[in-house]
Amino acid sequence: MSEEKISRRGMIKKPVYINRRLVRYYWDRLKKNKLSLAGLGFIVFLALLGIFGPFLAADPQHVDFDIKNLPPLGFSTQESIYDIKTNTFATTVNPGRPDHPLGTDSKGRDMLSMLISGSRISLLVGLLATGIALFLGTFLGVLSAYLGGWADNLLMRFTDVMMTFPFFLLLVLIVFIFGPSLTIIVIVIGLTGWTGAARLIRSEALSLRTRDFITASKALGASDNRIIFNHLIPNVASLIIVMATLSIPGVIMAEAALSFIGMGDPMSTSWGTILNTGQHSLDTAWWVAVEPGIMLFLTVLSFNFFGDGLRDAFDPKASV
Amino acid sequence: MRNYIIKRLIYSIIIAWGILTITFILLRVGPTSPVDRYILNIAARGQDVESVKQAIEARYGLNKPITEQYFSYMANLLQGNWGWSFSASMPVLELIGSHWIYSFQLILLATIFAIILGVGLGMLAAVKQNTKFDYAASIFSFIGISIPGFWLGLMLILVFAVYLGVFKTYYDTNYPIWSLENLKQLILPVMALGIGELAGYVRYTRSAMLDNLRKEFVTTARAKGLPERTVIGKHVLRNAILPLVTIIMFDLGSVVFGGAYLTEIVFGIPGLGQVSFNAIFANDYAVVVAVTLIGTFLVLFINLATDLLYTYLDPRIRYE
Amino acid sequence: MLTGRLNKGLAITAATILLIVSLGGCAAPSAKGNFIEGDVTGGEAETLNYILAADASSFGYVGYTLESLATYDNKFNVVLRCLAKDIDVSPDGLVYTMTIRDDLKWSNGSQVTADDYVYTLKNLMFSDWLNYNYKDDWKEEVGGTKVFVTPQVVDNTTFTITRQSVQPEFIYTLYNLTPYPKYIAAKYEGNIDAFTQAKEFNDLSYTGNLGPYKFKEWLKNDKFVLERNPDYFMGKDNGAPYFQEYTIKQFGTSAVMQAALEAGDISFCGIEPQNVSKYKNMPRINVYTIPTRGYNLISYNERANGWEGLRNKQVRQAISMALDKDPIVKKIYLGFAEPAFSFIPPSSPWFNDESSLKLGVAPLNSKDKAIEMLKAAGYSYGKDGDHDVLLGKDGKPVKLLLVTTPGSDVVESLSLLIKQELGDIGINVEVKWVQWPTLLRSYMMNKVPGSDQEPRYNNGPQAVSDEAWDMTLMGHNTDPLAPSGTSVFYASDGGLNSFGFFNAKVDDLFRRIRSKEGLDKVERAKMYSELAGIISDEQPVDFLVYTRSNLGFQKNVTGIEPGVNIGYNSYLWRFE
Amino acid sequence: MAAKTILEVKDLKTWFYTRRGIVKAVNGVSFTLDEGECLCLVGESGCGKSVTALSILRLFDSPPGKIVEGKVLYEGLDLTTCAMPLLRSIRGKDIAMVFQNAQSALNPVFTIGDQIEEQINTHMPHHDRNSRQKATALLEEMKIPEAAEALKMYPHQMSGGMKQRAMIAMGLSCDPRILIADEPTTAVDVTIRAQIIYILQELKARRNMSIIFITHDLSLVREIGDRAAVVYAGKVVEIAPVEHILNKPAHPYTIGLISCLPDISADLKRLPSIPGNTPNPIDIPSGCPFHPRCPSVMDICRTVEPEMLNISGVQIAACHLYDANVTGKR
Repeated sequence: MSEEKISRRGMIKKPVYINRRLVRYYWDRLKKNKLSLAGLGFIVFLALLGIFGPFLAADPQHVDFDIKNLPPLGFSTQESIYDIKTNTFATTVNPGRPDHPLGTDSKGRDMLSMLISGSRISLLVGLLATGIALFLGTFLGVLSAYLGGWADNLLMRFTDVMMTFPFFLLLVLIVFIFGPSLTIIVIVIGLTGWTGAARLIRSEALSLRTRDFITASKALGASDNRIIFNHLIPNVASLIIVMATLSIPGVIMAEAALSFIGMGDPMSTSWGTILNTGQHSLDTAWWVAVEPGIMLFLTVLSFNFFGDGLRDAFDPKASV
Repeated sequence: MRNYIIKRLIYSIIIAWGILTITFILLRVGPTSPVDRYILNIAARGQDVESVKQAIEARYGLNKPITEQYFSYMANLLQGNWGWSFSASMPVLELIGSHWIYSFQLILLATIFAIILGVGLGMLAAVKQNTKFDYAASIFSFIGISIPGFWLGLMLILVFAVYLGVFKTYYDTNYPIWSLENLKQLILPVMALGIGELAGYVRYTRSAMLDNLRKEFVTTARAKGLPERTVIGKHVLRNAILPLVTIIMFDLGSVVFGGAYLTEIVFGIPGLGQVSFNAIFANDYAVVVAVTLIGTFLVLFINLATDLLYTYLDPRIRYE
Repeated sequence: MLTGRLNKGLAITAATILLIVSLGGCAAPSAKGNFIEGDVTGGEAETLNYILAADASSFGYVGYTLESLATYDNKFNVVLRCLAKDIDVSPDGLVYTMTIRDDLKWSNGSQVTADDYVYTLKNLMFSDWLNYNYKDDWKEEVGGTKVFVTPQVVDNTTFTITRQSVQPEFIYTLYNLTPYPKYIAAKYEGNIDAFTQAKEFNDLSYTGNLGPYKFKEWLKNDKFVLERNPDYFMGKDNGAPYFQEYTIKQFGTSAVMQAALEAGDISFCGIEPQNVSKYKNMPRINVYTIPTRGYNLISYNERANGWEGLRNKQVRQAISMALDKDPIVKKIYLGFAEPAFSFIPPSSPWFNDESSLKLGVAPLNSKDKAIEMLKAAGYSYGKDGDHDVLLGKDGKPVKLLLVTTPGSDVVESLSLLIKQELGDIGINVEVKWVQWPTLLRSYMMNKVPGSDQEPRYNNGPQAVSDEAWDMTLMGHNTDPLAPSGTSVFYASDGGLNSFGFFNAKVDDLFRRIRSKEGLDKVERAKMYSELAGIISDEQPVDFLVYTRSNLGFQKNVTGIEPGVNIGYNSYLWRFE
Repeated sequence: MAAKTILEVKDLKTWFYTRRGIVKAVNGVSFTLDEGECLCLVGESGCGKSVTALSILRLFDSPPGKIVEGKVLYEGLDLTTCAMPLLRSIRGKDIAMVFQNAQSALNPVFTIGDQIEEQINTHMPHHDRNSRQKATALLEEMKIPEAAEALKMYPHQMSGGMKQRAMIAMGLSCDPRILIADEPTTAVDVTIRAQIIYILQELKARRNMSIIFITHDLSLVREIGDRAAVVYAGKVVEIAPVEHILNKPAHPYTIGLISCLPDISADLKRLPSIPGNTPNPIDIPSGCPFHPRCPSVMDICRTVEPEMLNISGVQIAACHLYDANVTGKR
């Protein structure tokens, strides 16, 4: 009971995100969910890796064909080189090496460095595309709810069209036509991914619109802009944060899937592109397919854990 | 009710038309040409690339103005002529006709697998709330949601086909659709495709069941002396299923055009996903548009079916 | 299903054996089993109505049901198929006389006649409505315009083709000729849509006794299934072919395909270099290493939007010299390749090992020498940190852009290796991967700036592409019998001369090879040697390596003659 | 005349083990119910009367709820420990319940007919063919017009009063010997309430059925009850025939309740309150749980919990005021 009072008062007075008491309160709730904390921990770790990793790890683009297809530490592989003149093979045994603990790919690039570089790409794509999608979604959702009438109708019908579009097919189509670059991928995912957010924000905004404090603001002569930015947006902020956390894994997976089928940005090393090459060497270099998948899995899992905890923390009805 | 259906159908057709037009324009206005991929081959035969390109484009009517191509395509479509696939050299409908079953069986089995296991596990988890089983199911569902299906597919192939040799590494179309061998070779693809949905259903079922388990009518049902299996299996489930239906139907739409394609790629299943993506790379707009259109109608049909199913499942809902 | 089919095959075999025994005849091998060939998706054919096809696989698929006039064995000797005797060329090299067998039948039982061939040429391939993709093969330049050659029916089994100019390599085009049935094609003549969609052409139901197999089923991007043609004209005496079915199966990745070979699910597929030794050691599998017609090359952009140094032969030579071919062979192809110096592959009868300048192998693989040559060409070195870097004429470090397509491990590896090797002589290479359509449109197509030209791959010496580039990396292949087809790349008017190589001597040699002079095979060989010499000296491109391919067969498949044209006798292959 | 005792609740304790502590919702309730008698359980909301009702048939959520002590004897059978199948055969058949809010107590996705017939079919499997007739008859008995049509209706299609009557019809469908009605009139308006009370009175008379009527509304107690038990903080503090409770209440809490009643026929949503708050069931005051609010509180009340004292043979109350040992009076 008292919790709701706090949050409601907090919302009326100033935007949620700068209310320290509120942040403190949500943090306390979040802290009780251990899995969520673990998820947050991994995400922070990944972000640090993405930011500082390139200074610590070897250059992920450094090629050394002498050590290609090196297995992870503890495994060993064979390589045979054919002599066209004598029709014989010279076979060498390559055990995993401590300087490449996770092995190397078919070009002798260090898997560890590539995975670190991949974490940067994945997070970047996830954050940027989600950012675009949520910005658009929030904007259109609030607009739709606030304008009402035919404008609302039109916007929602447009949302329907976008929602019905076979998303992945559209993604492949556009990337095929405009060429695969991270920019295109981010923009396309962002421009197509806003529909869910728009709907949710709209319905939330609609329910808020009838709440007393908005009516009160209106009565006090607040302008529309003021109401939208000072009241509606802060009020849906928690919703947006939760949605962001829960949409990022989807975006990361979409980018990985796209790269996996060979439509990724060839100029950058993402987990999906590594997986793509790994798929072709499944029989000879399994680790190239296994390792990026594990990273992808752990990342998505972390975001899901964290997002879930966040949602519970923000939801006054959920018991903690 | 009838009016509602008619309204929805008209609305669906408008959405489908919109999607058709967007797809057509993307493919035909983009800079890519169906001749692109043959250029080196044409050159290797000592031909002038440009004249061959013109010959091919003239043959398929691709040299006409885009508006003319669009209107003639639309006119044909309205007469039930879905066009000719120049990349597969057969009528588009025939192409779809010979491939749809491979997607359909995969999606159908994966959906059944996900619904039965997912709803079952979710129910058990709800009934045994806060037991070890519940926690295990919850962790499992987080893992299932977070694991990229295409990567899981690769790992399943790696372990079960490459290393253990229990399954073939590829999908063999020589087995008749209705044979045990076919069912057996679908086990891995169905697992890879269904795991995400399954995990989602566990979560949604559990929470929907818990929501309804707390409702008063459950106490009423128990007070009536009904056996627990009737209370859970009939009274609670029937109410919990309402939100589930929306989610399952929505998932079905996204499975058709997301996961299924990736699964088809990984396991080499010649379904519609493969067909449409090969068509994209061949710039074969008739196929891409047709598959998109069919997919769109499918999604719209699923939406309508969801609504109608709802009126059946929830007597409180009536459409005007 | 698979076992069921095998059993059925065995049952038929048993019946055939009984029949033969009762006749007491000779011991012709019997047909059995389903031969499954593995292929990696992407190699799927486009159409069985092959006259419309632009890809290579379509001709390959149809080839199982429809023999051409002749083919070649592994040493490029002509092996007759539909021809009754070899093509007769008039002494002046202008009239070709073809005599076909008299036992060739269409599916309706009617004889395949010279008229069918002439009809195919005149009414289909030379027609305006059909727009045959390869009509240039059948044209010659007379008085500045391109005109078609003249086919003529002589009698039921004989027809001639008359040219106005001599083209010694035209005969190879003739050997590849296959006919369309006039009695069907006439129905669709003039209507391209009807012709394209004609059922008979798309299910190959007209092929009669013309091929070892008949079309059975085609599931796009999955399998192409043929069944034994008991009437095959080459099988009259020996009962060939010996497989009940022949299937071409598409796989998503070669890893999966090779695993299927290992498991015995398929009969034959290509083996990746890294797996060869493993598969060679398998008791049930034979791996044959054969030469191919393919090679990789780097082209140097000599147009105005490339680095100016690349317009200097000395610089091109220096760069090619710095690119040692040995590590390419060993590290990327694991030995299954040999250094390349010209566009003529070693398997070609026109290959001459002596004529080319062998840049990139000892002794011409010295990086120091390459640096000296660059300095001799007027370039100097400076310092960038502790690296020596080549400075351009403007005094800034040289940075070259290598543009290529992603998706192939070999191409990706090659470009990264090139970047590394050129780094050693102080040239900073930036590798840029773009998708194929982008490569074509933004880098290969060009036009004269400011003009209203349609972009083409070669719009003359003044034309440049939209985006600047310095090098591209590609895989090419040359027809070993008629290498002059590569003039599209190296002649001044070559339609794919996108890198802007203009050399009058080369143009002249290409012209002379395809003229009366070339009729004399010794002369032609000399001219090819000279051409290879000039091109290897001019280095418009750096030929990297000729590739070898490795083919894995189940050991119980016999009758194979490994070689560059390994499939030429595939109708005689059988299961032990 | 002494009617036969059909149900006896002895020192029943139902506690809920939550994260915040043990909620002692029912903390030692005892009463008896005679055949054909209507016993009212009266008390403020949260006092534990509803949980008591649920505890009789073990219908509370378990976990967290648990019967930690006491017995519920139905015809000598202890319902708190008997096997589940046996209990199930009693639920709805011998002892039926009618809930406060028919809107949420009826399953929204099944028709009224389905829900009534389901119960009949469960307990009288051989009734199959005429379960529909029986259901119709029941609705008619509840004075629902066009009963056959009403059976085909979904709860949301009915008015509040109809739903509540349908609910009662459902409770009666297997001719139970005891009907537990948990505030069946709270959610309906005055006229409907009168109807329902009338129906219950009639039923009791006609079927010789015992009723446990749970309410916070003393005016209803007068209309329907034979005896009344006043519940406070999970305990029965006074139990007596209705006229005793209303006219000469013994326990200070009962006195408080009665005095708060301005006009017994008025429709009140809530009882006018006695000063102070109802005790927190996690932290029930020591001694007499009412002592913090009691106008006549004594020292002993704060430490010693009073026992049930026989006041006038039929009137029993738990208050130290009536303990001769404590007060010296009487």
